[in-house]
Amino acid sequence: MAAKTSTDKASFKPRIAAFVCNWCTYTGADLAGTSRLQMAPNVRIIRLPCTGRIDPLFIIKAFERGADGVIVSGCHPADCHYTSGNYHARRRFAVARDVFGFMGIDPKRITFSWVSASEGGKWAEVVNDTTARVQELGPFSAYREMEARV
Amino acid sequence: MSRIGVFVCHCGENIGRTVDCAAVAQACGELPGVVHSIDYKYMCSDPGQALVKQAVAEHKLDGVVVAACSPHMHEKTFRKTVANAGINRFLCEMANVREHCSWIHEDREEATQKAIDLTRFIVEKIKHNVPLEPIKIPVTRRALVIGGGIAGIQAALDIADGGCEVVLVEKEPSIGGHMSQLSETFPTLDCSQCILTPRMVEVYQHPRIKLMAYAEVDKVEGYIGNFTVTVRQKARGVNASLCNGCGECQKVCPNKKIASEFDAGLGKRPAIYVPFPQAVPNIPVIDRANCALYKGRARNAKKDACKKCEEVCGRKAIDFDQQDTFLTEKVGAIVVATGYQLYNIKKEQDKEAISGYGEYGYGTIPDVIDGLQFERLASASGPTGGKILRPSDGKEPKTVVFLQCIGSRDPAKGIDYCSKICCMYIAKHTMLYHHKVHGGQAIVFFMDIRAGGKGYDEFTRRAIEENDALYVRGRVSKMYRDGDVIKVLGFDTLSGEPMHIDADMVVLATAMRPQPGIESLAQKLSVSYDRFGFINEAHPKLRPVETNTAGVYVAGACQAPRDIPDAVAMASATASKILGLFSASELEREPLVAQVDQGTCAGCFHCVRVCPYGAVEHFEVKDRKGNLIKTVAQVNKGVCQGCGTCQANCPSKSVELQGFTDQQIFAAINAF
Amino acid sequence: MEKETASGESENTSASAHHGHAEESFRSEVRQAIGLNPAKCYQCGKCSAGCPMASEMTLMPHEMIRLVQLDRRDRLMQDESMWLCLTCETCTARCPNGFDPARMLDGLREMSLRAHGENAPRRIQAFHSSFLDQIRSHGRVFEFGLVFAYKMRSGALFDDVLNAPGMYFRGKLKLTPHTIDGVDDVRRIFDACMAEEER
Amino acid sequence: MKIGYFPGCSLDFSAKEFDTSLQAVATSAGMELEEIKDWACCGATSGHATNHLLSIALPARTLALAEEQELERVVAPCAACYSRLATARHEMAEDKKLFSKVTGILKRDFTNSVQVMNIAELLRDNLPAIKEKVTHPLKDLKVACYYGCLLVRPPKVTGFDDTEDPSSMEEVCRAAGATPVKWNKRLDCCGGGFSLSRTGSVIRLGKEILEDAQAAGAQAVVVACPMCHSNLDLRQKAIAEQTAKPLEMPILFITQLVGLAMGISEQILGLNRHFVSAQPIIAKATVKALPAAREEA
Ligand SMILES: Cc1cc2nc3c(=O)[nH]c(=O)nc-3n(C[C@H](O)[C@H](O)[C@H](O)COP(=O)(O)OP(=O)(O)OC[C@H]3O[C@@H](n4cnc5c(N)ncnc54)[C@H](O)[C@@H]3O)c2cc1C
Ligand SMILES: Cc1cc2nc3c(=O)[nH]c(=O)nc-3n(C[C@H](O)[C@H](O)[C@H](O)COP(=O)(O)OP(=O)(O)OC[C@H]3O[C@@H](n4cnc5c(N)ncnc54)[C@H](O)[C@@H]3O)c2cc1C
Ligand code: SF4
Ligand code: SF4
Ligand code: SF4
Ligand code: SF4
Ligand code: SF4
Ligand code: SF4
Ligand code: SF4
Ligand code: SF4
Repeated sequence: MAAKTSTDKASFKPRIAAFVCNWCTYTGADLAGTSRLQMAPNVRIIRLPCTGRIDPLFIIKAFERGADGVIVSGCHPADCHYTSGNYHARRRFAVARDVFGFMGIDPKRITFSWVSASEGGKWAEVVNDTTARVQELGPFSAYREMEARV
Repeated sequence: MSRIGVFVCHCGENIGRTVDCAAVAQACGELPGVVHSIDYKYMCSDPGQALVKQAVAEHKLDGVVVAACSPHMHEKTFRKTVANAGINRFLCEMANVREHCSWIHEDREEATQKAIDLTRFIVEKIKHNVPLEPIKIPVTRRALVIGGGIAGIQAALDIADGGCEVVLVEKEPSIGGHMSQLSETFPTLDCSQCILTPRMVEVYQHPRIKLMAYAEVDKVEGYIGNFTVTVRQKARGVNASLCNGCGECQKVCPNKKIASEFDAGLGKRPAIYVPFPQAVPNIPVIDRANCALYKGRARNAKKDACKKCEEVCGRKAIDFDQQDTFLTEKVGAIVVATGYQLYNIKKEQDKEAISGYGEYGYGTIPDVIDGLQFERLASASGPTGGKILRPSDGKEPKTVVFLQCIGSRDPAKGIDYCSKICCMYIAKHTMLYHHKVHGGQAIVFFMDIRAGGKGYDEFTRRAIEENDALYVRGRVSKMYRDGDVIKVLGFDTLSGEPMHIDADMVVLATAMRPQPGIESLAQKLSVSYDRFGFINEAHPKLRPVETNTAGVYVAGACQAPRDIPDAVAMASATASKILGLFSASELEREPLVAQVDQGTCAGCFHCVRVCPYGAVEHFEVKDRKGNLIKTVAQVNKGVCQGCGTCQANCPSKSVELQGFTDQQIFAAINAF
Repeated sequence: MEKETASGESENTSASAHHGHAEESFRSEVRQAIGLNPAKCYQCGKCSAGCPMASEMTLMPHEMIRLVQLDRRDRLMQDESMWLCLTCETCTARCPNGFDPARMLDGLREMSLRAHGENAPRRIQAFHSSFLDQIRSHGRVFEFGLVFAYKMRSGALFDDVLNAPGMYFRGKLKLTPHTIDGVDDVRRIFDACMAEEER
Repeated sequence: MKIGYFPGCSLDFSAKEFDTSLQAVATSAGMELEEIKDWACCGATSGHATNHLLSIALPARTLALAEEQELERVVAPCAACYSRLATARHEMAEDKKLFSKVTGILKRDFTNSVQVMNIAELLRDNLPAIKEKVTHPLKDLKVACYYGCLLVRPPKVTGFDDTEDPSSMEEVCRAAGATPVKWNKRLDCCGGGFSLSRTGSVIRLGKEILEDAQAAGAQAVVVACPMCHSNLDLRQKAIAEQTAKPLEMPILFITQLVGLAMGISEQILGLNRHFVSAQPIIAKATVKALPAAREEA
């Protein structure tokens, strides 16, 4: 990561939650591990059976609990372990995008991607890119400020 | 749940080098509900596992978190360990601090902090875990095979030989499928009937195979291990238990001019008929649309127009009043092997997306035939006795043009895919033609020769090098009849020369398409199919003969264009899958399935719509008097695969996926 | 065909130079300008097999598309075959892969006019120019004027005998043009389209 | 219902007989044609051979004028005009960017809602009305219906009939009492716009077409396009120079054929304007004429 001019930003360590499916992306992340691919340490994975299981509320909740960014990742469109779970997920998230905006969450803080079980390298990229992007955006403080006010 | 044990593994140096394991154990020990937290060099080693067991007993643990490698690596191991220690397997979970942490980071401080976080999530989640019992499903050790082509025959024989019963349902009067129509077969050129007939007879005689020819699947209910299938036995007009196949009835039938399906329209058959002499079962059917008696009855004629067959039948087997009957069969697994049909170039097509070939006359030019018709001409048992004679005037064609990729690889006509087998059978046809017609010239218009397979390319080369077939690379633009010949306007893209040929006969290698009616069958079985109607396999590489519905398998040309070796290999693979499934009398499944709270379920059935497996059913809640109170959703545990899509889509949060409940996941997120 | 060997070598080098940069290649330029992906043609030759002008072309329709795929701009533009296309749409109607060769050739002619106008056969170009001039000046085509202007431009001075007197006496040839009221409107459209093309 | 009429440049003069015969047949069969006021040329081949945008914008102007006249449908009897109008309509409907570019150039309120028809389509759609007016059925007349290229191609633009096996012209001829023959070259191109610039090609193509029609036993070729007409009629003398025997094949506009069957006068139908005499056919029609042959106003 390139050093940022603002010291504030440079010292900021984003916290990113990743909701990933068990079959593709989780396994891809395992592969990144066995391949010893170094990546930004800011992402915390929460494992789910399928992206179809991911409720947009999980994402909002993660932001509420202090996440600065979120990654959602699962199987490639035609490769869903459950045939069509990720298709439903994609449709739901297309709608949810607007909701996130409405909830005051900059959609740039959320990464949707497809990482298959064999794409360890791609996973590392997703992690690094998202971290860099969120770093740039700065801390997600909207909810904390709101909470403080209420 | 409040008595949790945390076990942090060093994995030798693998974790310990970057993660301060002791610090992780220390931090987790301070979490509420954690009563025991230690680190150890190798958790999966025998002493490591012993540590867990001992701790369970000593600290009365009701939850175990192992912070170590990926759950894909050792979750099974540790779950077995806790089960041995006397607590439910599903009260043990792993935090992945190796693949997802120590191996991918260098900064010890950051890695340690991340390891603590990851472990904490799991600790919080496990507080909401509940004991689960594996689901046990009884298995009916009996299989249904739909379609009696070579694929269905092979599957039925392999399963039956493996010791299980099989019901084989074939919609035509005889089994055999398209292979029975072929003359000789690539790549070895052995006679199709000669190798097929013994297998058909074997099916007929097998003590564990129940053959239901002239029958169709009407309804399918249930799930893996427990299907109930209703089969419609179509009325033959002949009592199968009385008929001895003597064939007298066919001889006397006055309606002998009906185009024979078996001979692809080139031969004739009577109204009461067996499709071909080697038919299995060798019992005739009456084609009601063409029988004088039935036609008369349909017009309400007072007297039956003809009863010749009944009169001549010594066995009194003819039964004009026979009706369709329905039978139910209980089976544990199903094989779909319904095969293919050929694309027809006519204007009318059974699917709107597919159109015919106007530039080739929409099938109106005589002597433009398809591959199966050529097979019948080349077949010793065919209408010409194996002589290649053109249908219009019975002359021997001296120039035969073969057109490859007709319908196939032609998105403009509605089909994008390559039919895979036609390059081979056209090469075969040119060889057969070369052997049978001296001085004849075979000209093949092709785009590519696709002959991948053992001995396949050698085969096509033989057609070109030794059998004088002229291969021209290009598609034909137009064909029309001009007097006695068919004008073929083509182009050789290799030389840049136009090829205008006067052909005596043209053979079209038309595309392989799934059988008509495949979609409705697929819907009955809730298996998915592609836009052309081919049945989808569960995974193109790793689960090629399973479908996305557990217990339903697929073999042969109904899945994609397949030649005989492919079809047979798939069939045997389904048989071994099914025999594996049947090897136990009960199926055991992970209990990670969805469950509906019928108290709160609003009956919106979003879940039904999104479930990829059709696992959610409608359930009628009734009061004690039997009055319907409401209809709610219910998950069939035998069918659910645990993807959780239903849960994420339920507006009233009434369906929960065991092992990944909202409570569990929110607990983990809350620990963020 | 003879000149091919002469220019062949230099073209080869230019072709290979193009291959490295897909974005600036001839094929991508064609794709940009015409809106068709030349790679969609799988070279089956069905277009050429049915083309009524194939026997007069030195490059067949599918070969012209192939040259686009190979980035052989010069080889293609030096040939007059594209100008022999009648736009009868036979090829497009029958192309199995849903490509539109007729439209591609239209587009190539347009590109050729812009860059290498002199390669268009003189007569055909003369005809098109005369025709468009007619519309520009009157809003409609006035046939006598068209014939006259065409003959002037092509130099094909009454060699093919359009049977003008025959036409005249059958009332098929009018000697004075009719100019529509909205001719200014039409001129404006011309100018706008030409300007758009320049961009 | 009123139908917009776009005669196009040829019908304006060199194919005036197509115009007059069409008007007469339409009036007789109760179709109300309303000419698009101040229409301009469609651009024909030259337009799209040289400037794609122009080839869309010129016909678009005509379609916009039709909208201003509140016409829902426009008939373009010339196959080339029809093709240009229909293509422009199709491309603008498919490509929103192109559409907005064109409307920008036109500077008119334009919604691209006008339907474009050709003459074969128009007549086929009015068969019952035509049949009713047929008084001189052309019995024993064998005709070869010639579609040429642009009437039915490409399918996504035309779509009113089968591209490879159309039947509308045959249906119309049958309604007029004539017998359409089966022949092979009815969809082959006649050389279209190369009449002046590449006469040799036009002669070669015309020869193949006419010979095939003759071999199939046709006594006349029926066309629905002024370009086809002039390539086959005007050029027949040149074609004959390359054949053993002069072809003497009368080329009729489909509206002339229908007009004859309706008993409309030769004069109005403009049958005298052809290079190859249509007399043998006219004779057939008049022989069959009812005693009081109608003179159409
Ligand atoms: C012209 C031609 C030549 C060929 N030559 C060769 C060759 O030389 N070598 C080679 O290896 N392959 C060849 N093949 C391919 C070969 O025919 C197929 O690979 C093979 O027949 C596929 O077998 P199948 O059992 O999958 O399908 P099919 O043979 O089509 O059998 C399917 C069966 O299922 C039945 N059925 C369909 N729907 C239902 C239903 N709803 N309910 C009950 N029953 C149903 C059908 O009636 C049929 O009996 C050729 C194919 C063609 C077209
Ligand atoms: C460059 C390339 C790309 C490919 N890409 C694809 C693709 O994208 N998709 C695809 O579907 N296929 C692809 N394939 C094909 C794929 O690799 C093979 O289909 C597949 O690996 C075959 O699996 P196998 O188990 O039969 O053989 P192998 O993978 O070769 O496995 C055989 C195993 O047996 C072991 N072995 C050998 N002899 C002995 C012995 N005597 N005793 C004990 N063990 C022994 C070997 O060590 C080896 O582990 C590709 C192949 C190549 C070359
Ligand atoms: S449990 Fe996993 S991390 Fe620990 S020693 Fe075994 S393999 Fe290594
Ligand atoms: S005559 Fe009777 S016994 Fe013989 S085949 Fe016919 S039905 Fe069967
Ligand atoms: S009743 Fe007569 S027509 Fe019908 S099957 Fe029997 S013999 Fe044939
Ligand atoms: S197998 Fe050969 S003939 Fe058949 S579709 Fe494929 S390429 Fe064409
Ligand atoms: S989505 Fe929820 S509320 Fe709707 S039917 Fe299913 S379980 Fe019931
Ligand atoms: S978890 Fe998945 S498979 Fe199970 S019922 Fe829900 S949607 Fe269907
Ligand atoms: S017909 Fe289509 S795909 Fe075939 S060569 Fe011509 S343009 Fe290419
Ligand atoms: S449109 Fe042009 S290239 Fe296509 S078939 Fe007609 S003349 Fe040939």
